[in-house]
Amino acid sequence: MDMEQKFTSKTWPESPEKTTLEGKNKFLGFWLFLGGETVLFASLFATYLALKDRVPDNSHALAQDMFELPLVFIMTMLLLTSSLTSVYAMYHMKNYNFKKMQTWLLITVGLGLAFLGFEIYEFNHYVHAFDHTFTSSAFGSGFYTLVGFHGAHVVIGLGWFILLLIRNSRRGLNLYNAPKFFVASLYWHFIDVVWVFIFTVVYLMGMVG
Amino acid sequence: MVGGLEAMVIRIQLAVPDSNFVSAGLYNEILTMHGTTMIFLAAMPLLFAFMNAVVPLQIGARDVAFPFLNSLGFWLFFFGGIFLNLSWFLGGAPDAGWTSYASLSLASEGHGIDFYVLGLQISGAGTLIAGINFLVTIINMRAPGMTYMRMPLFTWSTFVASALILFAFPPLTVGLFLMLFDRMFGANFFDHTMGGNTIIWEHLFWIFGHPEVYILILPAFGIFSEIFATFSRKRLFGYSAMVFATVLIGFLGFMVWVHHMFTVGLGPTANAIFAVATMAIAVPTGVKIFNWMLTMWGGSIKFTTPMLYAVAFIPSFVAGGVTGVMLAVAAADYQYHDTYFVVAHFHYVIIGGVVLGLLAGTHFYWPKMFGTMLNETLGKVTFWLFLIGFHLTFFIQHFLGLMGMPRRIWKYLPNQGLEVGNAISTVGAFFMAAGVLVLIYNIIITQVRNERVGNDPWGDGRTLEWAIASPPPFYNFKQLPLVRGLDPYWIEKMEGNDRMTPAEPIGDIHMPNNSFIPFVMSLGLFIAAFGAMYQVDWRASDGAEYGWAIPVLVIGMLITIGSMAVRSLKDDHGYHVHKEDLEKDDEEGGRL
Amino acid sequence: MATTTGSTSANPKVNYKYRRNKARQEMRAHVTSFAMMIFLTLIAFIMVMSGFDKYYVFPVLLLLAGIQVVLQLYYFMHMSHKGHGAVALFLYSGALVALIVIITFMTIVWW
Amino acid sequence: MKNGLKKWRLLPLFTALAFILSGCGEPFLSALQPAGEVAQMQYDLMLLSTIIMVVVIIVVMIIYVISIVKFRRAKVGENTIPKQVEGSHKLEIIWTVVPIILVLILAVPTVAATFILADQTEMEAVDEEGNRTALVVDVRANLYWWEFNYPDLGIVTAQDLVVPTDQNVYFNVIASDVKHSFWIPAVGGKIDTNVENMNTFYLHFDGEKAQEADNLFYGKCAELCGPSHALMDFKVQTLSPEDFDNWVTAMQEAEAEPEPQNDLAARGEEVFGEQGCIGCHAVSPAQGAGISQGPNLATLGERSRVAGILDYKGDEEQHEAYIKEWIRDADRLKPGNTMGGYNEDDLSDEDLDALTEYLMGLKVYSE
Ligand code: HEA
Ligand code: HEA
Ligand code: HEC
Ligand code: CUA
Ligand SMILES: [Cu+2]
Repeated sequence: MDMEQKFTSKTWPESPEKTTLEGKNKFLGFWLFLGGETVLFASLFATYLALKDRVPDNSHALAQDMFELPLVFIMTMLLLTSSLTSVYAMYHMKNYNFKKMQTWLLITVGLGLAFLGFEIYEFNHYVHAFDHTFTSSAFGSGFYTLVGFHGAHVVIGLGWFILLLIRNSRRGLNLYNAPKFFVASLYWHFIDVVWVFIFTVVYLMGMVG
Repeated sequence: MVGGLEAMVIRIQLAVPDSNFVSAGLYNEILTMHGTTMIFLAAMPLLFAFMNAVVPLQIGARDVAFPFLNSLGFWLFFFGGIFLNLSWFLGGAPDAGWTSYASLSLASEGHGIDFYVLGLQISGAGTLIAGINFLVTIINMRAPGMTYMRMPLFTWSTFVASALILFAFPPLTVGLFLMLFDRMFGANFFDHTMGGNTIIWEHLFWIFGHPEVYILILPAFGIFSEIFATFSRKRLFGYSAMVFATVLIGFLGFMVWVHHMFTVGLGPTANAIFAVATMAIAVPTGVKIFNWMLTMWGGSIKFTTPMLYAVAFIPSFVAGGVTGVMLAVAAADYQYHDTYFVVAHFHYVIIGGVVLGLLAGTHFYWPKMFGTMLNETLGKVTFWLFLIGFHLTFFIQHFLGLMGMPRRIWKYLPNQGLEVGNAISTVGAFFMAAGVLVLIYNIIITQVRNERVGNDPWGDGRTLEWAIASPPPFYNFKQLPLVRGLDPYWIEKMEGNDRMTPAEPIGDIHMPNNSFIPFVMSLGLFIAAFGAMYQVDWRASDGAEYGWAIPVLVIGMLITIGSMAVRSLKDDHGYHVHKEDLEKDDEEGGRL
Repeated sequence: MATTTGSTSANPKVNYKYRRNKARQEMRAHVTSFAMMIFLTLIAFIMVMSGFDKYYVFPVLLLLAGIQVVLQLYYFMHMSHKGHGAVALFLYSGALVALIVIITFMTIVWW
Repeated sequence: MKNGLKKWRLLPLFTALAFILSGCGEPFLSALQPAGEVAQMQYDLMLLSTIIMVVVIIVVMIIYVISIVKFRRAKVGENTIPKQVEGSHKLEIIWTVVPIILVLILAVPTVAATFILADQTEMEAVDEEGNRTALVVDVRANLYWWEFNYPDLGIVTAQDLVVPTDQNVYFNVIASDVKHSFWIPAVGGKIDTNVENMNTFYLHFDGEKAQEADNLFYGKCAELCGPSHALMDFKVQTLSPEDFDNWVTAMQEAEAEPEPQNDLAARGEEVFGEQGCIGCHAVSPAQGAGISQGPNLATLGERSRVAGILDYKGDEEQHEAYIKEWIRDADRLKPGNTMGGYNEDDLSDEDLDALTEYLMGLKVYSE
């Protein structure tokens, strides 16, 4: 099958991400990878929970003293919304509407960048207001590693979207790149899933005690 | 091979009491590297090599699902291994045991542990990739008619082992990251004065470590299953029970890791739960053992070299397995733990299981992979030398352990009743080494003589791989075969056919291009690892911080990320092997 | 909606109109689940801000998070579609391992 | 082939040999010669599990040998095609259920013993005056040496652990640098000395068995802890309860600054101060618990070994020689230890003689 075959919105297959064998493999392989990532983040969560509030002495700030819930709440909203916008993008991908897909992906990227900006601000705040750094305590190491790993995933997700957008800006959709867009959006949803737990376990439960 | 050499040094050092063949620090480096190399750089990759060569053939696929990732996995693993071994030349190898327990590994001076952490991180990424690749291959690429319950057992065990890789390697990755951050970036995960906790490392390591031993043994079980069926001329007894047992072992493998930590002081409740869970694994493993024996029962057994290994495997592995169950008796493990009893246990299961499996697989699949037969007489010589040596070396170690010999000791002092046992053990190791030398000789003369063989050189082949040429053409199957049941080739043979019924007409075959990028990506990480390591001053043996380190770290990462970007920017549609060429291949007599 | 013309696409298996329709319906489900996610997050947030007792809050928080994840997986990531058998198997196995890891770390890493 | 078969038939025999051999090893070191309740319990578990395992091996061997003898191709004919049986439900159920039963037989005593050995309630018991009735020892593991602190008695020793026989002794163990593991094979299984927490367990030293071992058991470090992990031995002196009380009294009455016995020793004491030995080593049995950087030397003159490994076998001269060798060459004797050696430039031969004389005189109980 010719990969760069041109389609119309009517000839475009129903599940373009799974029409070719390569696409099918990519789709499945990526899901499996997400299964592995689940365990990866679980290990990080577990480590964080074991080290939460473990500090060398009393002068060090604890979770309850620091976390800025309203700020984190806004971040959560941003990321949740970006998850929806990427669903929109996939909706248009399946309808073979490249322009709209691009637009929604761009919005997704924008929301992701905003999230990242808040996160950087947040970290900066903890470091300066509370001397809560990566090296100041085991608590700090655990916190920044867990949340930072998530942040790194956001960065990678954004980079991936941007790369795909640039690369394919001229050539439109075809069966070669459709699976790529699809898989990237799966990744983005997964990042959101992880964040739901970070918000709940680290921030909300951290504030309660 | 390097791992084997290290083992010989260990045994020479321990041959006599109070020996000074190697120094204390060097001994710890050797023993760490022996364990690490054998597990990560010998046993696992060799098994992967068989999986790679055999699994696509067994399920009737043209290739693995992701050829690109396949080569990426290989190069990552390759550079990880090189990096780890460079430690010998760059200021000292890791010296905290293959388990690298946190308090000692943080206290360890020089860069040894850094080599361990970064090397395993890189090669571990390669392993994870390989695991995903096999899973997708097996799920998506089976030939028409090849249902899950018709897959050969080696494919099944590859499947389960790959699933274990998928879930077991992430905890190791995290553990290594934590150690990396602690050692190289000032984090405090394992520093108890800063609130850290070393037990976290132990858990993460063993959550990985225990499934890891099943990652090693399951494919070996798979190889043996093929061999028993082939050389008994009989269908595998209780096939579906075998499949179920394989899956169950994989599943239980995740619930028992604390049996390595009975003496840590986790409390009687945890110890009791994990003790019982561990013992439970004896049941599915027993099912397999009995099914193998019943496969031979009523069959027509031919004692070829691979079959000899398979036959020797049963008592050897059962002996190792039952000592495993003894170790699972938590209260008694307080006595066994960290003694030579444990060393004896795991060499019995690893050598009696995994290494015998590798050696059996080598003889069994050599003709398929290279088109020549290893010499059977020499093969049998290797077998006997290795087997006798193996029992001689490790049987006595059970008693050494119970007589009070801890493991990982550089020397033992005289007059503690440990001399005789150790001497015997060392003699045994020389037998094994001799066996391996004969094998190497065998391989060399076989390749020099280069006598080609046909597609089913053992005459009793049952599964798809024996239906095509040895070695197979690079596109494996010209036409995908139609699978009509378990042991498809056997079915066709019994009906008097000499080849598989094709499931498709001859057509063009789509093949991927070879790519240079995986190599560059792995190289980038390799370079970055040096940067990460040398940017810390307080560890360096000469106390220096290297100005070039950070830039090197950055450059390395850029190379990797850059080549990833190139990969996704450059379209790679592969190429086609045309129908006409395929037919020409055929006429030239590539087949049968 | 009355006419289902036979002339749909070059790919005869696919009925274009029907597909469009289904996609639109799905989109509605997406928006609803998004609204629910926002709502659940809000509840969780308010619960914490208003300072209930932790033994009461924790289970509810985890439940809310659980629901959100299911929504993400089944609606946004399409796990409700068919052909996700292997996917579900591996994701749940992963989740199981994840759970075991977290439980042990919360019970037998202490001091 | 024949040879091979014989070899395998021998395997159960080997295992039977296990029982004969079980009396083997040295009584002061071997877990196969249990010298106390704890070790006995563990030994019994080993026996039980070994018996089950031997049964398993025998069953496997019977089926195994029959099938490889009876169904060789040479015997059944080159061209026979065996019947392709699928399996047998009955057989499969048997070999699932029987192992489950065997495992259960093993699991019950395992769980019971695990809980019994973790039972620490007696440790907290107090008499009418609120004093603890059980003997408690705080063990601190350091790079290659052991400190034993008796918190209720105000006594510290190092390298040689002194315990009374025929009663439970409770241990609180911790490590001060990296992880080690506390193990007295003949008396009971080990427990790790972690860096971040205190582990607690108990042992019981049997009076009669102790005599067979000359009242001196070997203890070992069972966790890789660095280059000299292999040499991190300690010794356990067992005393009858009365003798133990005497020992306690002697230790408690020992003066804070031991009086040098002669001029040479007096000079030695000076050197001890000048060289900074005093910075790491306490010389009175009440000092330095939990904090000192080197072993307490108050009882050095009566220890069974120098530095836990140099066995002078009761020979005074050898004892002196070893002390000197240690001070000169600590680095070579135990690579990686924190004391390091003192060569001629640091410490003249005369000073070394004086120092040794002084150290040899550090005795409390045997005086
Ligand atoms: C291939 C590798 C491999 C395999 C397959 C196994 C298999 C098993 N292992 Fe082993 N193990 C290791 C590799 C392996 N192990 C390594 C490398 C270490 C040390 C790591 C380190 O510290 O460096 C170790 C350490 C180790 C320990 C920790 C010891 C300690 O450090 O204190 C324990 C404790 O429970 C254990 C148990 C078991 C058990 C119960 C099995 C079971 O799976 C065995 C099951 C098999 C059988 C039981 C035989 C066949 C069954 C029958 C014939 C049925 C009837 C049987 C009965 C009813 C009993 N192993
Ligand atoms: C795969 C794993 C593996 C293998 C094969 C071996 C093989 C051997 N090991 Fe290994 N050993 C370990 C894994 C392994 N070991 C581990 C994990 C440890 C613990 C380390 C630690 O404490 O941290 C250990 C520790 C260990 C000790 C204890 C050290 C100590 O605690 O102080 C000793 C001592 O006798 C020892 C001896 C030997 C010997 C004599 C062999 C001989 O069998 C070697 C002879 C073999 C060869 C010379 C070559 C091997 C052949 C192949 C791999 C197959 C070849 C296949 C093809 C060519 C296709 N080993
Ligand atoms: C940096 C601290 C330090 C200093 C200074 C030091 N030591 Fe030590 N010493 C140790 C340690 C630690 C050990 C235990 C080593 C081991 O067994 O691994 C030890 C062991 C010993 C032992 C053997 C103890 C035994 O129980 O058998 C003797 C004797 C000894 N030191 C004497 C001296 C003398 C004499 C000096 C001064 C000249 C000295 N030490 C200075 C740390 C020190
Ligand atoms: Cu201390 Cu080994
Ligand atoms: Cu294990």
